[in-house]
Amino acid sequence: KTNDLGIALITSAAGPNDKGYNQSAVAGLEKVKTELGINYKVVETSDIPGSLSQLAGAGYKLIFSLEYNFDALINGVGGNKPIAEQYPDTTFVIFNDNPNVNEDGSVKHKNVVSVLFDVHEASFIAGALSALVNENASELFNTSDYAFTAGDAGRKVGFLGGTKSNGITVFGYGYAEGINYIAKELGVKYTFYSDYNAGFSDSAAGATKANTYYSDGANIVYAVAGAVGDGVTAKAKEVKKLAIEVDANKDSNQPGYILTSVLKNTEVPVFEISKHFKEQTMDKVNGQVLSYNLASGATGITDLSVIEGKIKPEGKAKWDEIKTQLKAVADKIASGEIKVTNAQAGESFDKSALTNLNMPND
Amino acid sequence: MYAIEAVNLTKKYGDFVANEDINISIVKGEITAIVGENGAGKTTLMNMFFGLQKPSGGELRVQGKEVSFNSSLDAINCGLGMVHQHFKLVPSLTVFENILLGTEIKKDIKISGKLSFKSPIIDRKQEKKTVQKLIDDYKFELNADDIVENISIGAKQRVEILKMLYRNVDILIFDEPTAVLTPQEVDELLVSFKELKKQGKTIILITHKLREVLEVSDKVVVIKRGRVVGSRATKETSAAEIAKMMVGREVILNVNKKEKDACQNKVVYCVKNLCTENNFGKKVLDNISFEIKEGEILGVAGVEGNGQSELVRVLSGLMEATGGSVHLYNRDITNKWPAELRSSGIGIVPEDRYAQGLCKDMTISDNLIAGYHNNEKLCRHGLLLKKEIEDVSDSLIEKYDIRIAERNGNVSQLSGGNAQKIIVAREFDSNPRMLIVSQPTRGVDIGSIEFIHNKILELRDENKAILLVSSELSEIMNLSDRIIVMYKGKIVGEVQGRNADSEKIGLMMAGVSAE
Amino acid sequence: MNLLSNILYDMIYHSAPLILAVLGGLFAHKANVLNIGLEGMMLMGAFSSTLFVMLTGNLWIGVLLSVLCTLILGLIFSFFGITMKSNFIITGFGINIFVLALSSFMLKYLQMANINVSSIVNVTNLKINIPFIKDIPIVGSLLSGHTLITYISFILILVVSIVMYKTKFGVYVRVVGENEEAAKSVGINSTAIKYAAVLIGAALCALAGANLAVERMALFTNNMTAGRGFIAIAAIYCGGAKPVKSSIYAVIFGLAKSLAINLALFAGPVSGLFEIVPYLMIVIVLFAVSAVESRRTKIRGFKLE
Amino acid sequence: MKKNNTILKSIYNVLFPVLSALFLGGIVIAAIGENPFLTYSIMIQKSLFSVNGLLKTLHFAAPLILTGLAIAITFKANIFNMGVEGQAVLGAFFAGVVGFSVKGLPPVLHITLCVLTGMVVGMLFALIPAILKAYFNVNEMVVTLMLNYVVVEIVKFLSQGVFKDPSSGYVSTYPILESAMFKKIFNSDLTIFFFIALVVFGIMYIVFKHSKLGYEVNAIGKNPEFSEATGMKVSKKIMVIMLISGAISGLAGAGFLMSEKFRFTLDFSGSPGLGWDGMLIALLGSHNPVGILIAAVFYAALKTGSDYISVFTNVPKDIVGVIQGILILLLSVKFFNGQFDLTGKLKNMWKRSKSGEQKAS
Ligand SMILES: Nc1ncnc2c1ncn2[C@@H]1O[C@H](COP(=O)(O)OP(=O)(O)OP(=O)(O)O)[C@@H](O)[C@H]1O
Ligand SMILES: Nc1ncnc2c1ncn2[C@@H]1O[C@H](COP(=O)(O)OP(=O)(O)OP(=O)(O)O)[C@@H](O)[C@H]1O
Ligand SMILES: [Mg+2]
Ligand SMILES: [Mg+2]
Repeated sequence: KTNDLGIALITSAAGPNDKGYNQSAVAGLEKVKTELGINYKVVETSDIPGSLSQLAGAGYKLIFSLEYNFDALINGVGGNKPIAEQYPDTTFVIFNDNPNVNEDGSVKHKNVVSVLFDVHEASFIAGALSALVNENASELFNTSDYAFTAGDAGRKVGFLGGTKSNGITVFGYGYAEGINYIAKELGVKYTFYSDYNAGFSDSAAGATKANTYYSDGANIVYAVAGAVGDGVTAKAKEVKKLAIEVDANKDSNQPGYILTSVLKNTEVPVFEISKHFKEQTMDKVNGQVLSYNLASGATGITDLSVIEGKIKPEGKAKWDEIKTQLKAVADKIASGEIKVTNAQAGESFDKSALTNLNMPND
Repeated sequence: MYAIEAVNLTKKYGDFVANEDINISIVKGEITAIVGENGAGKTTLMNMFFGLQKPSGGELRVQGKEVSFNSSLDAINCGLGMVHQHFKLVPSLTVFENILLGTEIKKDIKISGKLSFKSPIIDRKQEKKTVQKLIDDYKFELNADDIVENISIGAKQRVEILKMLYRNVDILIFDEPTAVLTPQEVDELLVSFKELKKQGKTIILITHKLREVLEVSDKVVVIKRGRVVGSRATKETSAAEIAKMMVGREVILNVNKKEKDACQNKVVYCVKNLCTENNFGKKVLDNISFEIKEGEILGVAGVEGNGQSELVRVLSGLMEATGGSVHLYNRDITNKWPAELRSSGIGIVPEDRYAQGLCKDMTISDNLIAGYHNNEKLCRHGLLLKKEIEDVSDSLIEKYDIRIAERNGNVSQLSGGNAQKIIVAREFDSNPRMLIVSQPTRGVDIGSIEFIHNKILELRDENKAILLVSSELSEIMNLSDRIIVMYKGKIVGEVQGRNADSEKIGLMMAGVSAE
Repeated sequence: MNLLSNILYDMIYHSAPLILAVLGGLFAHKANVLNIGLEGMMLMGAFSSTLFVMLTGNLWIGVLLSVLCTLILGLIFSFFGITMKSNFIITGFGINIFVLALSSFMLKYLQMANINVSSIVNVTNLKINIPFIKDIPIVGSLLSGHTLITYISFILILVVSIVMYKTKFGVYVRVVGENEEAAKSVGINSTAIKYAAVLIGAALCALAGANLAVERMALFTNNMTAGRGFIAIAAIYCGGAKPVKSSIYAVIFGLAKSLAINLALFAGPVSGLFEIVPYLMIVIVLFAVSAVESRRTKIRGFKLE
Repeated sequence: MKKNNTILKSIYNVLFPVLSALFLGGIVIAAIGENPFLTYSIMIQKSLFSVNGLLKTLHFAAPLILTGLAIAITFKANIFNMGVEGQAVLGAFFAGVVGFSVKGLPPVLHITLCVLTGMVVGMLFALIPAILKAYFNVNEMVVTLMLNYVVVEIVKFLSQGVFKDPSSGYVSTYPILESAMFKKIFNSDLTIFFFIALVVFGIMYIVFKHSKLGYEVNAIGKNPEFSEATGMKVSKKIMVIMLISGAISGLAGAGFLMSEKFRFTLDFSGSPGLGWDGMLIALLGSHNPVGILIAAVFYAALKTGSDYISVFTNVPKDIVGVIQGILILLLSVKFFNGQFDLTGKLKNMWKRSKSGEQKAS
């Protein structure tokens, strides 16, 4: 049953205005409020376990927690019972990880829901797109708008990650595999530069890092590093090359210089789970792992409408061809014909399998 | 009309009254000497004259007008200048920059012919020339170019004096300007005073040296415990009378030393071929060798800046020797750190009271136990014994007649003489085998000088070995059994204290060899 | 060749804001006012410059307003630290925490994740390419293609040296720092001098922030100064607050940072450890310098700094 | 009588800034359309006037007391050790490593081992600036500031590499074992760690107030030249002081990990970090152990309170940062004694206006 309190959401450190991951979750709750009439409460805190028990203790029956911090919730710490066990009537929804399983694979807490996004697949598509665009850049874009490095010297891409965690490498590995896939098809070799120490705040340093890639010939740099990404896209505009953003659709931040954004749309699961909450069908999701794949719309790449504005008329045909190719790739992923490494699910990544990709920094 | 007139001027620090109902009239064009024991309140009074302290009561008139100074700038604008007892110099600047501080000379920028204007850039060449001329005019031993950090204390004092003379003020206040000058320099300064007086300037002179008072002043004012206790025309008084007014009893102005022959005694302290260099690689100690026997005072005479300071620094472990050796009763203590020197029985009264001897911001009792706080009497299992420390410091305060306003107050509240007595009490009472005493009575009043001198002699009579370094030649001659003279880092001569001839020592100090 | 050019270019890039903060901070340092708030002041410069560029639509008006804003911050610091005689370190920290909170609060209030003014400011056009020089290899990337404030920062090294050592104001700043009593006794208004010293620092920190944010990236992101203020403080200390020497330390840091970033490309999996290089470099250089100095002096022990 | 007066003054000195900061913050809160009174009452009530809140406050105060003390002992000796943050983080990291890698120990032993590891590692870190300062006269402030960054990068490298928990989606080491955890008391947040912090506080109180070392620290801080001249062996004391500081900070980090975080993550120390908070606390407590204790509890209350604010009101958390900034600015001034004497000034004004009246009449 619902009460006046409604639903609570604990944001990650980036805060509710991050134009991405958190903000779209909040947007989901806003939608819940207007469409389903349930109140919500957004909490920003540095003490996740404390706030979880605060909120549950205050009577919230559905709590989303966007930060990685599960020990107290799932396993209990310092001899205390797990928070999930202390508040059995409250459902806790956690993201990006599934710690809610015992060694034998059984579910630990019935009142915990894990939400996973198949961003590795979305990244794969972004990788395929990158390689295709890079190969056909001169055909697609006006040379006056961009300063792409042509030929073999330009068969390079960069990846900037905030930290080296599974939550970040999952993007990088998927992206690498996507590039390799196209490179192999075309019989060319690519170099993949990566740096997983960009942090999440020093956008100036991120910009110079990206610049080392761009000036070494890379035409596209993909940043999965919070605010550092803004530095990268600013640099892309400056050097007239391309960048890829992440989480929300940020394509219009530097229109024409952001090729696409890899989406991790928290709005979708937030709304869906809240709907179950409203309809009192929580037992359908309780204890479950909800995986959102390309088809769900919760992950994928943007509709490319912003970059499309830069395609010159003569290149339209090629552009459509590329989009068709991407669609085919997506279908193959869906059908299981293409298997993308999911680092977040603990799958290990084998770079030697990528025959057409050189990864010097991994 | 008087130059300065104080009417019932009072200064209180909390409950403590430093100046009480002071009434003084400084006659224009005269030299007025103000004397009094350490802590009598002379400096406090001058600070009020000069706008550095605000009176708690009473009135101050300058040139007949009542004034209320908010800062020394107001005082400067009224034609006052002051030479401070504790230097107000900037170590990293040169001599000329210090002298011209606040009145810098700026470069003219000439744009063809007559058109010229002041640039914001300082004209250092011009400044240097100006100051060098000033130095030459007053015949001071000083180099306009030197960095103040590197010059001797005496030279610093000269800079302070020039700083004021340059400003061309009408009323000049000197707070103990001669404490660190050599006898010759003192004479020069006194001549300048007379010269300035001729030019119509008014001078207030604070000093502990009665010779100077008698020589230059027109009038003497005696202050005791914050009150004016006497005022005389100089012509009508004598050193003995002034001393008596100051201290409240007869003072023996010349120490009375029993002659003793230490020749046969055991050697306590032996320095051989000691050498060291300063930061610029210059040799400041050059093959220094001497011995001190039990019951002997060895005096080191010399003009400031000829290596005495470095000698004491090296011997007290605060500077490294580059060569030579030091032995205490045959034990090698060369280049040992102060802690080891102390534990081997060497007591040290350092030259710079507030840098090495005392910690201004600690309490009196904390200062009285410093370096001896390890004693098992005062410290057990790493914990200090409060009660015992209080007892020890109370007894030292009593025994050495240290005058304090507040028992738990900080040393910074003490007058210089009493601060010095804290060091003396601490070092003398620790029963050392050997004592290094540097400038023990600089800026100390005559009563305390007498006291400290007697204590030094007492220790000698207890068979201690004592190294006495002082720029005050009379002090050296009065106390020492044997005197060595330093010049440019070397020992240039040695004389017996008994038949010491000040003329001869003076010549050696000036670098003219004895032979 | 290309790599070397990049390293040199990035060295200048990373040095410039540090040099500005160093030059600004050393006035206060010389005046004996330890200003830990450089970081906050820089952040204020970065934040307010982008904010005002967004609001006014003009780059230089925005920068000017941001200097004003940061001066207000400097006034707050001075008022507390100098007039009210507070503990400088706490005040400085207060400034840092306050600006960080204020900027993120404002962003939240404006419902923005960052401030992006790239539609107003075209950073490519702000780069000044010097004719002829730009075509010389190596030297070209060292001297040409930087932004106005970057050039200003290097020119200011000279200007600050002159102000510090050749003018009355500079002398007074040093005097006030070394011996305030001496300054007062000759009638120098030490409070005014200290205020001025702090305010110069604030103004230059504002420029540093603007350089970092608007001029280079047309962008403000939360906490984007990322500790540069503290690096500047370290450089000031290392160089004994001498304009040229301290700036050299800033450049050393810039070089190390540039090396770390540019060489990480070839570092393979340990590239993460390259981030240590700039910090270690400062420690090692300082150690070498201090060790040589301490060997030279025969005086033992420590003095109150 | 006099003593009473000074105590009263120091209470005013704290009360005045707190009230002013709350007042200014209240204006901002009201300006964004929230109720400042409600906000504050929640903040205070939840962090100090409820059992659970109070225990939580004390729990978070524990590491702050320690870092505060660690800073104070060095600052008091005039050694600007900014490395407490790094010492705490490094201590925590290796305590964590021992906490998950050493298996099969009984809790008491395991906890002791972890705590000792943290302390030793903290000391080892502090040893670098200590040696550089004591024997080469290298500025310790620069070295510690820089080494903090180095520590951040090193623990990042290690926790992304050898010690990484591969099952975790973010950068983290493995969680420590049950046997290495400080147990929560009565299901509250409090653990034994708080009492360990209190014991350290007691020891440091004695060190500061009654010990030979405390005396020497004081002397060195006020005049190192004098201290050397009177035989206090300043270099050695610098080493000792830094090592103590390192040990206490290492303990702070280890304890925080073992009582609150239970695994090392990159945001372990929070923002601005245990060490930096400790520095403010040491300064606010005027390097005085009792002052530090009070400041730490107060600061922890502020932090806990701010977490409750966002749970129970719509005031954004950043407001608390703004209030904190203002508060720290105001707290840096001693309004009622010390050099800026507000009461004295007011009294003088009062006197002057009165005497003016008298003259007029
Ligand atoms: N700020 C202060 N607080 C408390 N007591 C003070 C303060 N300043 C000076 N005193 C005390 O006032 C007294 C007078 O000091 P003053 O400096 O005037 O002495 P003095 O006559 O100059 O002595 P000396 O001959 O040693 O120079 C001293 O006992 C000193 O301790
Ligand atoms: N504001 C103050 N607070 C505390 N003590 C003070 C203050 N001003 C002066 N004193 C102290 O009063 C004493 C007298 O000051 P002064 O400068 O005259 O030294 P002094 O007694 O003349 O020293 P000496 O005679 O040995 O040269 C000094 O010990 C000084 O430290
Ligand atoms: Mg005096
Ligand atoms: Mg005197």
